[in-house]
Amino acid sequence: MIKKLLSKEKGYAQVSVNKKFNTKNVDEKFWIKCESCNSNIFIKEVEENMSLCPKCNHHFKLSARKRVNLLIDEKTFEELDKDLVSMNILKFPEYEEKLERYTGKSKEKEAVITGTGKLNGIDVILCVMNSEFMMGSMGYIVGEKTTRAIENGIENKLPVIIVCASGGARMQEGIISLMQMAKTSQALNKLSENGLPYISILTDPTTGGITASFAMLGDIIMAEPNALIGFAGPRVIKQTIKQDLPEGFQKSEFLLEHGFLDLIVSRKNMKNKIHQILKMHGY
Amino acid sequence: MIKKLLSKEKGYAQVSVNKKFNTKNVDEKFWIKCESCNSNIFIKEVEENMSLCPKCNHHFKLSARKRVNLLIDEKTFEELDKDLVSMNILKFPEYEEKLERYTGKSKEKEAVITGTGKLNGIDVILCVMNSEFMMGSMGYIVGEKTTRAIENGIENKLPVIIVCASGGARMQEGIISLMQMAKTSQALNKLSENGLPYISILTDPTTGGITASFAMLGDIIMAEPNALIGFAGPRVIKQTIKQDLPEGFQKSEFLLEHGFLDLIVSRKNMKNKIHQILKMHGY
Amino acid sequence: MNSLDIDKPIIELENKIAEFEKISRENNIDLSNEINMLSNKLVNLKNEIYENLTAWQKVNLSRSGNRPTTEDYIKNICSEFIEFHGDRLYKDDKAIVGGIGIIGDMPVTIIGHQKGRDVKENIQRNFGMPHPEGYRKALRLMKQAEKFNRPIITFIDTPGAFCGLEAEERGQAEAIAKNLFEMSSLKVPVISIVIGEGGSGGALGLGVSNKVAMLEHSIYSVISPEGLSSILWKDASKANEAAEVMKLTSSDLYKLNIIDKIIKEPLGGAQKNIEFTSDKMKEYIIEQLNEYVNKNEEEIVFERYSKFRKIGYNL
Amino acid sequence: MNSLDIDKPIIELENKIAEFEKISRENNIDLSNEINMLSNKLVNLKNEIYENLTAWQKVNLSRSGNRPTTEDYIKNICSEFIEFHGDRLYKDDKAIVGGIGIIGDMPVTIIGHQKGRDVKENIQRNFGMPHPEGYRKALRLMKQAEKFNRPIITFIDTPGAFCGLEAEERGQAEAIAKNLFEMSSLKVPVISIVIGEGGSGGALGLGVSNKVAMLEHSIYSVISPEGLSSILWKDASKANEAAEVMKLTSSDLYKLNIIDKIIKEPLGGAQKNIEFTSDKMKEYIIEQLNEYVNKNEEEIVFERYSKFRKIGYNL
Ligand SMILES: [Zn+2]
Ligand SMILES: [Zn+2]
Repeated sequence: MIKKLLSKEKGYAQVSVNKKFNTKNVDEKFWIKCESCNSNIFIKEVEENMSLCPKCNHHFKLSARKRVNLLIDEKTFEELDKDLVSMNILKFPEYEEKLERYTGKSKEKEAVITGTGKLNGIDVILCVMNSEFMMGSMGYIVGEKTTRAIENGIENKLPVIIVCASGGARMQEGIISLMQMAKTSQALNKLSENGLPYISILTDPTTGGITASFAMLGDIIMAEPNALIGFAGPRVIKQTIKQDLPEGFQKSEFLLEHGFLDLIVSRKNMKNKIHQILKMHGY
Repeated sequence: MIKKLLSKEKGYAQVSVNKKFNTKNVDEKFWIKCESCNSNIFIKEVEENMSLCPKCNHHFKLSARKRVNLLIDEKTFEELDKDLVSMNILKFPEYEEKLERYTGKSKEKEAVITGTGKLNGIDVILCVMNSEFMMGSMGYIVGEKTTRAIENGIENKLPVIIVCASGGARMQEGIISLMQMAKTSQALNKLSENGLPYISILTDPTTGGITASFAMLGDIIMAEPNALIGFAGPRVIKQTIKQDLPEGFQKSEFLLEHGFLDLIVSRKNMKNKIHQILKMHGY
Repeated sequence: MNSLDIDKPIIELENKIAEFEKISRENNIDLSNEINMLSNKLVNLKNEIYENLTAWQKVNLSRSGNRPTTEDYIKNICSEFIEFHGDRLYKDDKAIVGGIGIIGDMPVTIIGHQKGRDVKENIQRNFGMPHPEGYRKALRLMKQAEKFNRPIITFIDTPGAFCGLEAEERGQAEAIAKNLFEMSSLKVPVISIVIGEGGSGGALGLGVSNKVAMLEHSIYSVISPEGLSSILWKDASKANEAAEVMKLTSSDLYKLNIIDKIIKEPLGGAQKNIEFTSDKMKEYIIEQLNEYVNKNEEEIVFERYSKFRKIGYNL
Repeated sequence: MNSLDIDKPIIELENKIAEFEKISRENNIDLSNEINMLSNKLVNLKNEIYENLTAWQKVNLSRSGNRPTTEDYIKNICSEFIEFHGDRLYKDDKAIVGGIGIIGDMPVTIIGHQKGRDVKENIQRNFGMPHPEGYRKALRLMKQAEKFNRPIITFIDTPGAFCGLEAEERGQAEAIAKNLFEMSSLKVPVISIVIGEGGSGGALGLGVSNKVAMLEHSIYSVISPEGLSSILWKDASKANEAAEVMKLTSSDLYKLNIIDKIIKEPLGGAQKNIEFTSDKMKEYIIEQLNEYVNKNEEEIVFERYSKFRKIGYNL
């Protein structure tokens, strides 16, 4: 508490880096306060450190594009279906505007990046969700791109890796969004019947329809430390049970204990750990 | 309490019918006290009523031979392997004597009766365990007869029904007894792969190695009301946790609630219920 | 506005007619002209109201306490039914019922969300909101059906999977995901009928099917209208407005090619004449099952896969 | 009598030799004759004691706190290992560990009971007594191995499945039964090694395998000697007598045709030289795995089936 007060006096930025990264003010401030260890750290230092706190290894959110670069060998990533964009099928009010706004802000056209690439020399299919694009919600383009990527894996006998980061369904696409859960899950079933491995990687946050579909279907499921992972969000559960949630509820470590994760892997070890698992599967 | 005291004054038999049926004194007494409703009832009336209490429908133990007659159409039961008897493979002290004693007492050679017969006209394989023979423990003959019966079902494409009643493994056969769990379970796996239905019927008591093998492997698992069903016996659990067990723990109704039974069926409806299920499976 | 509100003008008119009849009878006055006129008006009123229900009115109708439930339809469409309990893992979840029934002369596995028909039963049934063990029971029974080559009928009627602490602890997400995954390769035909509320992933967990039908006044949506309005507009009271933009009625979803069939309800909703509704439903099921008799496993799996594959493909 | 008692005369003699050596050194006296004599005596004593362990001594040796555990062997026989957690249903049971390891150059799935190596870890590991979720994790990993065509190695080391309230509630019996059932049709070879205590159904739940080997001083039995003596003789203190009649040592079980191989331990038990034991174990596993490379799925399943089918068949 005293530390916090002191830091306030010094006039350091008080917002979390997550929020910070999404605002246009990023470049105006140099310092940030880590939400885990309360240290004051250079934003630049965080950015250059895979968005990890250099003091306590806290995992800040990482943009999808940076994640691709982190996992895939340089210059080997070939993006698939990068021009697919959502249409407003339900004529939902203000959906187009929202899409435009997020496209401008995130410089991405949708909430998932899919493609092929090499991971320490091994050919893989990689899908990375982008929580900066409409909360990483699954519209039909997210479902379609992910499904096509899985189908690509089946066709070319490649392992599939999906990095999840999502708030759930995309409300503006209603039932069409819901059905993407079935579409992606059945594609993974086909992948499975073809004997190909699927590694699911859960990052902060993985909730809603994503968790209740491909996030939980990995042959091997790993998560970054301290990520929020759940079906219903904490706010909704709190409303339902009218009680405070226990400490650590729905965090990676909680899910590991409850049997839903194979392992928790720090971002720094992620690429090597995936590589090791793929090797063990004969790649 | 008062009722109990009164009945004591009247000098009625105080032992449960279970024990009673196993002693040579059965014919010397006419009355028995139902352990469920405390009514004083004619032993003869219980016997003529499928060993059910005529007042409260309490399910007393039923001998295997009577169970066969209850489930199988008259004169259609053909017993299999009825002359198989256990040898003392481990040279376990006093095992032969024990076998002889139980054979004399129960008029059966082992703790299971197996055979083919018609159930309301439908050909079935029926195995009935006999808790009167060495607590219905599974020695290698029980395992062997049951396995052969299942194999007979596979060969002749017949549904298999096993009525369980057992205290568990047969100590005198050591590891050989334990291995019967694997032997019977793998036979049921083969039956399953042949697409044939297996109905498991749990009666009081079904515990130990039987529960941890064929009892819990039914496509459909039914139990008689209020039967004790568990892996470890209540006494052992009590020793482990050093607490009293909750009311109704390990009873049929408890298992139904906890998801391990498909349905509880009264002895009176048992044959018809099995028949209905078999019909629904195309027999 | 709840379902009673929808019926209010109708009930008023019905009362008026009853009053006129009483007056006529007791005072021996001929009011047959007036009564006839009112009766005609009643028919028109009913048509007008029920044929032009707003989305929000349908939401309320789909949720109304007297709407028939899974068990009611089972009773009406099956000559025999045996309920099977339990997931063989943790619990028997009473928010989902399942078992084998005979429809026509065909044995089928039937699984459905089960709401309560009074407060006590609703507590027992958790208002039709399953825990993970409900989905796992459903999957167990589906695998059993597949083994014995029985078609599967599912009834969808849930506000959603339960959002509680224990449901999360025991893997609500995993349970639903697993069902989507496993249902997609079942070798027997699966027919789903939304009979009331089709709420989100909790509904879809029983809905990866060869055919998806909806009762006329049922709904199917990614979130509740209340949920949507509170997320988008920070205001749960705008649920009725939300309902209108959500495309959650059977006719909306039919137009969107999400469902295959709308099963007609009697005027005023299924509860007015459950036999009528059940007959229509039974007819549809038997017609569908007869179609699958001649299809092989591969065709069945392929059909189901294609159905969901194309949602958001050819757009 | 515990494992320390077994070692007592040996330790006394070792101390004596050390003392003589000290005296010799400090006083510059030649005691080499005496020391040689004692050293020879020590070798003979060790041989005599360890080669003639009673069943009860082996029981104690198999349970002793310093006996190497599953994780110890994994560390010694695998060049790489990744542990995978959880049953995807309820919990990660720490009484069973599992994952993928590389033995030689072959990836295998390894699953084993895990006892603690101190009090704290023993509490965490529940003394190697799994709850149902342990068996369900094991089954999940076995199915995963089957999917990717990886052989399975299981290490058996448990007093038995846990006998508690929650274990019963969550279906201890069902979990074990399901494992026996599912293991019997796995399309990949399964090799089990009893490394310590093989206690009852809780051991067999990882033991329906193509090959079952035992470390020389491990035991495998239907019940603990204490349990047997208290059931049969109403006296738990006769456990040592019970052990003698039970036929639970590796040589007994080899003679009974229940196990396929006894893996030699160093004199005094595996803990005296874990590298030695691990090398023997690794040698055995690699030799077995090489055999299965040329067998197809049917042969593998048939071999396993026949193995258990014949126990109590040709008697
Ligand atoms: Zn930090
Ligand atoms: Zn009674």
